Amino acid sequence: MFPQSTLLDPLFWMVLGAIQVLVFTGASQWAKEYQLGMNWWRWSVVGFWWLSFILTIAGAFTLLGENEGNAGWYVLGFVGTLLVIGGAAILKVLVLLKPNPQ
Amino acid sequence: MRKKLLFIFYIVSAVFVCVHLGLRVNHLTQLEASNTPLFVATYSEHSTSSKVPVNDAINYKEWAEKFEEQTK
Amino acid sequence: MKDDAQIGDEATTNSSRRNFLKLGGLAAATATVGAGAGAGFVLGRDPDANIGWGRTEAGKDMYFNREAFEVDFPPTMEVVGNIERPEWGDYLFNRAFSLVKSIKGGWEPSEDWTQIPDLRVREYYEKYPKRWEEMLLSFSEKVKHDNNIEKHRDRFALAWAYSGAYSKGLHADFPPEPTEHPDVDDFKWVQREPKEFKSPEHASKLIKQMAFKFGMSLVGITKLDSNFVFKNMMRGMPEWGDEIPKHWKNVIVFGVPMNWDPMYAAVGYSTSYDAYYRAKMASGLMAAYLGELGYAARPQFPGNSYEVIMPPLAMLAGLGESTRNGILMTPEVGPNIRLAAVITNLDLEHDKPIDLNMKHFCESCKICADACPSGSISKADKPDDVVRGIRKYAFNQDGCWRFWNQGPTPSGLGCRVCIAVCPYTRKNNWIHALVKQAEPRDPTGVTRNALLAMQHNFFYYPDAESFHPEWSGGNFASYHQPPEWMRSEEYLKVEKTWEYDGNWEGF
Amino acid sequence: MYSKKRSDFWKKVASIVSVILLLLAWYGGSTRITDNQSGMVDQLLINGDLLNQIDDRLYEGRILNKLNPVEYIGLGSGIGYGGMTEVAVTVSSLGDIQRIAVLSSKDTSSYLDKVIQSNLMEKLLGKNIKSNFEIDGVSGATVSTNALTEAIKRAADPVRFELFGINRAENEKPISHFRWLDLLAIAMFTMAILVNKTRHRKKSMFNWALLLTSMCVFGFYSSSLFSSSTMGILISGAWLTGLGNYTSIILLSLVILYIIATNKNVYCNTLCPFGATQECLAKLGNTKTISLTPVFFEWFPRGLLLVTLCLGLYYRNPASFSYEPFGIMFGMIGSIYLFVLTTITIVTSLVVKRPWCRTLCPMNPMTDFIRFNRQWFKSVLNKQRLKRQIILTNQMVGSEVKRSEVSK
Repeated sequence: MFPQSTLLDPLFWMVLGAIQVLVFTGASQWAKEYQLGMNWWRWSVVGFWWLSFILTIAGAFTLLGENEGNAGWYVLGFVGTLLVIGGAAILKVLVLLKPNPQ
Repeated sequence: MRKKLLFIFYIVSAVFVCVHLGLRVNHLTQLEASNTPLFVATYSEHSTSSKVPVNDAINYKEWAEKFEEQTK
Repeated sequence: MKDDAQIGDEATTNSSRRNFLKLGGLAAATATVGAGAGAGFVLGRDPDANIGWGRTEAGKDMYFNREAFEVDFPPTMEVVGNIERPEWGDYLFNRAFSLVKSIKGGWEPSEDWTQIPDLRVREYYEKYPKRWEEMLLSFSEKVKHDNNIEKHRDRFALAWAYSGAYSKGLHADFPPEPTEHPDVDDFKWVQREPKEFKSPEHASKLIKQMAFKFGMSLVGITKLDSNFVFKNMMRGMPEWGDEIPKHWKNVIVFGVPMNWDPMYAAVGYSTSYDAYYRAKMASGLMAAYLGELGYAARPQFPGNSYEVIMPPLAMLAGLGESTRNGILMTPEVGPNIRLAAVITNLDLEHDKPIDLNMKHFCESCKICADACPSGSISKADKPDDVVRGIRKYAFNQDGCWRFWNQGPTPSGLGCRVCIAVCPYTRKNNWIHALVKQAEPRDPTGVTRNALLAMQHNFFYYPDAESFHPEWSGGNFASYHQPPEWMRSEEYLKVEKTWEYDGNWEGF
Repeated sequence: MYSKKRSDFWKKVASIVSVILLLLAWYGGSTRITDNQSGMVDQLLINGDLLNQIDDRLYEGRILNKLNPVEYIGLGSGIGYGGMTEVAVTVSSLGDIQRIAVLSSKDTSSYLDKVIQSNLMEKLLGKNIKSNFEIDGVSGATVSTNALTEAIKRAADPVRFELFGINRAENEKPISHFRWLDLLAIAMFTMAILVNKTRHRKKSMFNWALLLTSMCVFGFYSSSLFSSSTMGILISGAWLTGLGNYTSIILLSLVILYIIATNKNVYCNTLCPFGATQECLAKLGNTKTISLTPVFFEWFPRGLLLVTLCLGLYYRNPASFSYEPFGIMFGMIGSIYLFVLTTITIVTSLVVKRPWCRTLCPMNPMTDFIRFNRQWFKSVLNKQRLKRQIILTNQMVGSEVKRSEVSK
């Protein structure tokens, strides 16, 4: 976020990395509440989706930063929507594959 | 909560539709006012300006001087 | 046994912990999305992404690892006949200056190219008769340009100042133009015995580092291929046959990109002189460096001081490949590269050419051909011309030159639109670096087709006519709008009476 | 009872007013249409200075001191998606095409841009019109490409006849535009009727099958589903002079006839490709059906459809006023605003069931309009029949009384 500054830039990336831990612990808390029975491959699917979602947003705004107005919005709209649909599909699968409580 | 969501969706999509229609109207009015064809493709041997202008109007010596001085 | 109170507050701490995690997780997620958008935007705007001018002395600009793509022969240099060396008349500036001399001698140009006094120029137009009409047009267009250019000074004042500064720098006398026979002139900076290198590999490794220290972004070394040395053309020698000096063994080719923002705002706001100046200086410094070590050095530098054709040598040195608009395209900076070189007798280890699949990209892309204001770039699906035994895309030199004389630059020289609109001309931020690494490694061509589909549908390209200046049917359009430091209305007391036509910034 | 009566009254007023508005727009349009084509033709001269008209589709360009004309300009028109596309071709005296200009087009502008970007016309420049030239089309915008190529051929005919005396035109019969897709549309429609009628156990499964096939065929494959612009074309009568793509018009007229006949709208739940997309997305997220009750939300789409149809009539260009996300969804055709609209609709349809159908889709206003008028018309009919019966009974009673008096 602060590419020109030698101090703030590393700090920013460290903080961003740190809050990912909070994101995933929060997510596991939500998952526990809905008893989704999360195992390793479910977490990796969710993690992969989350990474591509953030990358898409970052990519679209990078294009905007480069003064490619049209390209930025179209990428955000096009890839963004596909990812949102993908996310909904993953959620549906997770809910369907819920282990039924004994 | 979903009702609110649908409400917001309604307003936002209505705005975009109206903006789209508004732009279409002024595009068509401009088109009509300008009374020029929608699109023209002109043949040119291999350069976009098709006519080769008559050259006698040029004072070549002056052109040569200016060219040499600019590229020296 | 815990009593109820303990269980009670344990439950409350548990539930509050759970709530904190749940809400904290949500907040962190939204913060990440915001941070991603912000970081992405800022990286797009980050000047550090502007590769060029030896940003880091370790030559980090040359970030593309070429080992995986080395081949023995450049794929875009397909030999179809016996290769002929280029003639004196094949070089556009030679023709232009010869015509100037004839006109000053009282010759009146006419539609009939057989009347051209200089035989060497006549031979060229015998091969390409249609192009003489373009050269004729360049005379009249230049006059129309000179009559109209001053009216737009308010708009382009800062751009012309920037270009003028580097143009004056370029005309400085370093490295000096050769004045004597190459056997003498190439050794003018040699004072002592040549110092022996441990091995050619050591020499090449050192020379490349020095090129980066002299400010170059890309450097490659190859054997001097005589096929690309001009015949009858040797600076400092009025008469020259087609022999090649014996000490011309190896050639060190290096280059630097033009400043990105003006280049993207071609034609009016762009200039080649900034990169020309830096490349010329580097060739002088390298020649002096080799001279100090006792080796011959013949600098080849921009403007108009060459004995060789640069792009093929750069391709042999593995810097990049040939493209549809006929200039070198590199993975780091695309066609936004200005080359210079030093020919030397020093034994050096040669680099190998590379194959980055650029051939297939150019075949299906055609964006430069559609955008070319003078329609000089071929729109064929495959290379459709054979020039001196090598298959390449047909390119109308004289049509391009004609638009140089129309273009809204003060000296009326240079266009650069094909460089600005090329999808490979991208700065070094993470999204383009990712794409440039992925595309050559994908044999199926799926990434290429996806990229091209996005390129054609999502990006805005002004049409070819609108790049023209107002006096020849355009509106000074440009691929990107000019950078802030070139907008005269931001700094000078001028009244803004023009509109920018180019990619909008998205907000 | 009281509000029902009052709202009926307002509805009657509204439907009459909208019909009047449409007629006014149509009338307004016809007065405004000056044949501005001739104004444009003189801009198309290249070498000639003097333009004089030989007949309504052929002009010639002359230079003062030259005996025979220097160049000819031919006008031609082709049948596009929304109606006529007019083209002018400037041909040199040797028969080489010097310039092609699209004078006017009734296709959606994005379709036209796609054809222009494919520089289909640049390939034609310089060709000689003596031999009938073949033009390879452009993927994605087939209807508009055929319109353009047809128009260029038609424009070249008079000039070819003038120069070489060859008349090559075999004029296009509208029927030849009939394609297998139109037959499929009729077949699918009848199946939709059947599926709606049966009480079969597996009815919803059949319904889903129909929805998915329609989404693939009429949506992604051919993007030939109808929209407000098709309604505009239908009422403007532009299809009388022939249309490039009949499928959407056929589908629309079948739907309207069925509503008139049985007061049931079969299209939305069984055939609409965009509806199908929203249904699939609804399956992904657990959605609930919600509808907005306030009056505004019911009347806004009606106003919107009315305005669009009026604009279509007034500018004689219904195809350029479609505001649905169908173009973007199934063909990436449309402005960036429609692109944003489509993205929002898709994302919302994960949470709310069929958001577009619940809000702005022009199908609802159209169906309500037809149903209301059908109802009104029927009630008027019944009233008359009742009156007639009353008169009959009175007469009978009257004659009874007379007969009884006579007999007394």
